[in-house]
Amino acid sequence: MRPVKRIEIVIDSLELHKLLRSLEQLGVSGYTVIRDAAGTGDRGARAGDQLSDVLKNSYVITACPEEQLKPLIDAIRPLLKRFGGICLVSDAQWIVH
Amino acid sequence: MRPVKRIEIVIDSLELHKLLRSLEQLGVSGYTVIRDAAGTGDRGARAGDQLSDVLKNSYVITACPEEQLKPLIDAIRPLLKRFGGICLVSDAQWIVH
Amino acid sequence: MRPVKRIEIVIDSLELHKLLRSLEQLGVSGYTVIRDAAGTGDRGARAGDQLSDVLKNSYVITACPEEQLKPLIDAIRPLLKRFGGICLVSDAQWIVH
Amino acid sequence: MNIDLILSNFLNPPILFFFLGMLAVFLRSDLEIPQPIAKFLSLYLLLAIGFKGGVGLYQGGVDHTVVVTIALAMLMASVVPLYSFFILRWRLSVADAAAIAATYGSISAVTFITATSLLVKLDIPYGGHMVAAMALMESPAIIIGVLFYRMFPTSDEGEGKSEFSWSELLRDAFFNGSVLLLMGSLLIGALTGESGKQALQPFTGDLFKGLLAFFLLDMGLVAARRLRDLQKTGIFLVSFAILIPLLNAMLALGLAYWVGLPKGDALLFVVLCASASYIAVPAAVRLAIPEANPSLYIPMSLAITFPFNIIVGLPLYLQAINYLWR
Amino acid sequence: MNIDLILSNFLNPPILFFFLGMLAVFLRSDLEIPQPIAKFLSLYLLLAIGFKGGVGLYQGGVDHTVVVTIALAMLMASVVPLYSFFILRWRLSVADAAAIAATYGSISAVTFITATSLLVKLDIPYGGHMVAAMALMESPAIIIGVLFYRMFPTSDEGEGKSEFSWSELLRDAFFNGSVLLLMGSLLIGALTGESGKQALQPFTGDLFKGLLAFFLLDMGLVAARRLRDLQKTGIFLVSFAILIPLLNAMLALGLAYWVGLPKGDALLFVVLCASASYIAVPAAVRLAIPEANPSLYIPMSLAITFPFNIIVGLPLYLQAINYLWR
Amino acid sequence: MNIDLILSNFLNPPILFFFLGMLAVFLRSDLEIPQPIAKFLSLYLLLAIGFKGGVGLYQGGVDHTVVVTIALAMLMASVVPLYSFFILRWRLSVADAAAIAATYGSISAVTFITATSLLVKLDIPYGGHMVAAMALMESPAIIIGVLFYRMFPTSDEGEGKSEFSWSELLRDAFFNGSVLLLMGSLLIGALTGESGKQALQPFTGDLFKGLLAFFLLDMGLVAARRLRDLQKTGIFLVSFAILIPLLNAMLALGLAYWVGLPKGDALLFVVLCASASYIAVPAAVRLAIPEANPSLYIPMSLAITFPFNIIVGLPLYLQAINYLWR
Ligand SMILES: Nc1ncnc2c1ncn2[C@@H]1O[C@H](COP(=O)(O)O)[C@@H](O)[C@H]1O
Ligand SMILES: Nc1ncnc2c1ncn2[C@@H]1O[C@H](COP(=O)(O)O)[C@@H](O)[C@H]1O
Ligand SMILES: Nc1ncnc2c1ncn2[C@@H]1O[C@H](COP(=O)(O)O)[C@@H](O)[C@H]1O
Ligand code: NA
Ligand code: NA
Ligand code: NA
Repeated sequence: MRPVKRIEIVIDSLELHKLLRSLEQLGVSGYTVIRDAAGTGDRGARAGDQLSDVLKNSYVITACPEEQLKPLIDAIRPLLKRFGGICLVSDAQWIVH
Repeated sequence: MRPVKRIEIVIDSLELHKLLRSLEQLGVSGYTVIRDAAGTGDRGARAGDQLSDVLKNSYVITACPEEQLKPLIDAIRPLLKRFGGICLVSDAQWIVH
Repeated sequence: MRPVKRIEIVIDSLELHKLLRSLEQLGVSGYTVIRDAAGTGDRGARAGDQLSDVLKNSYVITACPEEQLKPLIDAIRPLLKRFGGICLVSDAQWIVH
Repeated sequence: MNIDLILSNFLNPPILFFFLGMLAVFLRSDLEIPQPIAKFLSLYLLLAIGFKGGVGLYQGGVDHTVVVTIALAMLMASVVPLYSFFILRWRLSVADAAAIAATYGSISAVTFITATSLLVKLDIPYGGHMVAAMALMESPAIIIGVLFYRMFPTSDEGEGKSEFSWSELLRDAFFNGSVLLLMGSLLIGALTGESGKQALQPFTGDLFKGLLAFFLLDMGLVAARRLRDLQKTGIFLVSFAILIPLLNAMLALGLAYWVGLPKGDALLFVVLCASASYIAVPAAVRLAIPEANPSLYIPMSLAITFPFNIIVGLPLYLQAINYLWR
Repeated sequence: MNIDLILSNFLNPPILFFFLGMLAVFLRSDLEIPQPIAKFLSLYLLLAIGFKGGVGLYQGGVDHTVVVTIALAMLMASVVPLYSFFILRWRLSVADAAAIAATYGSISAVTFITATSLLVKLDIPYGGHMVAAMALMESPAIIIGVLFYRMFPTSDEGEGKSEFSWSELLRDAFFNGSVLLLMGSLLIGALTGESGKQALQPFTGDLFKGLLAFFLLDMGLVAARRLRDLQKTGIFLVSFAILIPLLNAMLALGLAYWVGLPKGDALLFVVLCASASYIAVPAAVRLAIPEANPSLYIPMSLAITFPFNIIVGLPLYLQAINYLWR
Repeated sequence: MNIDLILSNFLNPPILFFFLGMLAVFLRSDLEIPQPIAKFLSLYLLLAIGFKGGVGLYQGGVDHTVVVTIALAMLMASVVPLYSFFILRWRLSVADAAAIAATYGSISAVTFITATSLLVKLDIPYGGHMVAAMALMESPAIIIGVLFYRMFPTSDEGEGKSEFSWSELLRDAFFNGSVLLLMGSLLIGALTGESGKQALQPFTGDLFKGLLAFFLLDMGLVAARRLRDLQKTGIFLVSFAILIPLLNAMLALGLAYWVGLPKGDALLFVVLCASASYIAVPAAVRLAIPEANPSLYIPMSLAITFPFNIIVGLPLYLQAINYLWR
């Protein structure tokens, strides 16, 4: 078991690829994406627009060591500022296999 | 970074709208929903019934400040009692943008 | 509120049934599955192969009492070793209804 | 019993694909129909059968028999749940009895549709109003079942029951997706008549059998998967799931004979009464009778009554009709 | 106004299914079309109409009128967003004005397709090149809208604007799914001509009306759901969503009359100018004009302009054409 | 080489839509087919081709050539993985060699189906038993591949290999979705014959080309996306993915000529041997040979061999057959 930071992000689906790109650039060991997530927040309901994919969220989770946290957050924040979303950080134990 | 309570709920899809309504009434700043979640629990397998939507779960996550926790739980508990489900609360840091 | 261990697992969809079987054998009180999850990790991108279901992940979450944790991890580890994936453990409060 | 009849029902591609689906599950194959496709196909079938029925009404018009048939349909839809409930109470809790009674009082559109495809195969005509009858038979049983549940005392007299709104129930009963789509398409068919028929024929007509076959392939998969759940249900409910349809069929047969329905309408009427719901009712009952156990009423109608009706029932009922009506 | 026209538009099954969809939402029914099916249907419609258009070009060839029509189309697609923007600025922020201007400068394929189904019903011919015109009208408005947004100062002069790549925008404008599929199918139709038509006719031809009806059922659901969002938009935008299409239609009518387009082409041209986008534009604008509020431009085009055009607009425009062209 | 042949293959709408799909990816368009639709289409194609084959068997009956052809098919399906494995061992690990050998020993239904659509276009008949041959060619290679993997020592002699059940593998090989649906539909076609054909013709027959075109649009998208992964595979595997199909095709051509298969059957037989699996095999191999790297065997068959076969292979093989058979 190795202690890690568990970062979960909800972001506009249209912006997903940008988020993933910057995650990769920062060299996270990996991430998991759940594509379709509805939700509401300051920017109103985002039940997912059936026709265009506008207003649809994606849910991303990545586990990283403490020291990677800071740069990650700095990279994520502007994206969230621009298109809304949320980013939560919590502690977890990674079961290394 | 602001400390928040991270509340995740798994509930029968047919009841989802009731849960969301009470979340909104309690004035949470937002929530995220993942519509299709299978599962098993005391009430048996809920692999999602293909034909009717009975036996399908939805996964809801909302982050709220400590003080909102109590009223939220009081609102959620009866719903879970009636239709089953699960509610987990954990600590997280909200990256404010 | 009862303190529990919150175990989340990302595993190859083709292996999902094996994971769930061993969860049930270990007598967890329940679990929740989100079937379609993309991701990348040591084994490269797993965006989900459209035609065969190869390269698709599933996301599983289960909450269990502290004492169940150890046997669960021992059961999960070999599966992850063989087909990749990730397992995170964190602390949570279960709202008993 | 007439062997040709069994064969011509059995050699109907839709039925064979249903078997293929069940086989796939028994062989533990990974064959699977994506859920959105299954949903689409069931919507398509409702739309198509509704539209056909509407065009039929447009052509045939509304006469005396139409009114009588629909009256009978409503009658059966309200009587069946009554006696079903009291039979079930013999062994089950109020909640479960009420839920299952509602299930068997209501109807299965796919069984009805499979019956029409057999009629078409045998060139036996049927009236478009039978579709209206079907649509009207879906809801009453739900109401009655819930009434029973609320009239009789049950273990949970707390929130479970209090937290309930009639308006919501009525909406679920009368405006649920399948009823609305059926009725709407029926209306559209009746409004647009010939020109409408021409426009949609390739979609609602020509494709019908093919998409029905594809859907029954999925039904086979779903039904076979549910079979497992039956171990828990016990012999009482399993036999109920076969005997009650037969009883309902006999009553319906008598009524149909008595008022002298034409053969085709008679078969469809019998099939409607014999069939049990696994779409509209579960969704409504799950909310209105939360105490009832879904893993009882869903497998019963889906894994026993549905296959029984389309495989054994159809030829049996038709055989009886051929015998009486000659 | 000619009552037959209204009726023959109204009694078009697709239109009726659109109403059924809206009704379902008003009755708070749980009727729902799975999203992948909705996506598939919209792709199908683009493929089918594109292919038809291509075959039409193959048969009709490219002559003088074709060139003129397409030139006019491009013209209107660039002029409409211009004046729309300045009208909107009167009340809205630069970002919102630019986004809505782009929305109304671009087109709605489904409105176009519904118009063709009316023309077919009335045996009025139309040229395959109109499909090319439609495809070419989708993109310019997007570019112009974004140009406005970037030319005029806005509240957010920070990252929001800097973080932007023209190449990405141009790709979203000209190579987005719908434009590409339309153009591609058009080309394939023009390349394969008769033989291709024969091969695909049952799919792209015979099924067309049925699948259009099914898709409009979904559009009815979606549009009605969006109606709620309109409470916030206010009267100015609601009336804009009805009056601007009429204005655009009048201009288009004049141009079509002036160059003497044949009836069918004229109607389609008018409908294109009167329609507003709710697929290509929102997706592009969301990224290029992040400041703009999507819950303004999406409901306006989807919940007001689209229903207005297919229900009131179509017969109205055709009526006017019949009047002028005789 | 005969230019008409190339053209009439190239101007086949399905092929053109395949190109459109690839183009969309190269232009980085957001064109996308929802996954459930792709699954549905591939199921449909298997059902339709299986059913057609069955009806063909019903009409043609089972004679000497049928038996011979199927015997040859089984033979090639077992020989190809043999020599492929040893060629691959020259550069690859046992696991990867075994997985790729299985991939190329097995077949691609869509390649087969595209070939039939070309034959139909050129009015060249083919026997329904070829579908049976295809179904029977899917599985053997999987078994052989896994046998190799388990016979030869590999890096991971631990859990990886021990944790393995033959029963599971055999099920995956013989009862996987595609094999079962093919075989089942074949049987249903053979059982229901003419009447069944009539009933399903609009679905399994008329729509076939259209839905194939739509599916190939998706295949184009998927194949082009996979092209990226090839950078890692290296020149050896890339050339393998083109040369081995040609080698297999030559052998098949020889056998077909030797036993004197009719033209149509010959082409289909050649195409089957030249094609590689990207559905059944990956799913089975992923579990049975976990050490093998999926981003080798999937892109090879999907992004190189499949396009090569339907674009270059088809006319080439047919050309050779026309040359030899005259
Ligand atoms: N408090 C919250 N808890 C969970 N998810 C949230 C919360 N606030 C916002 N979200 C998610 O983030 C998306 C964008 O939020 P916003 O930018 O505030 O509109 C919403 O659609 C939700 O899916
Ligand atoms: N221990 C658990 N961990 C994760 N999810 C659970 C757990 N128990 C129940 N669930 C979820 O809650 C749903 C309803 O649970 P129940 O009411 O116990 O049947 C199940 O279908 C699961 O999706
Ligand atoms: N650091 C991580 N954070 C979140 N998910 C991960 C992480 N690493 C791997 N995964 C998930 O686990 C799957 C398999 O990982 P791997 O075995 O490392 O290829 C990936 O496709 C991801 O979905
Ligand atoms: Na009944
Ligand atoms: Na316009
Ligand atoms: Na092969």
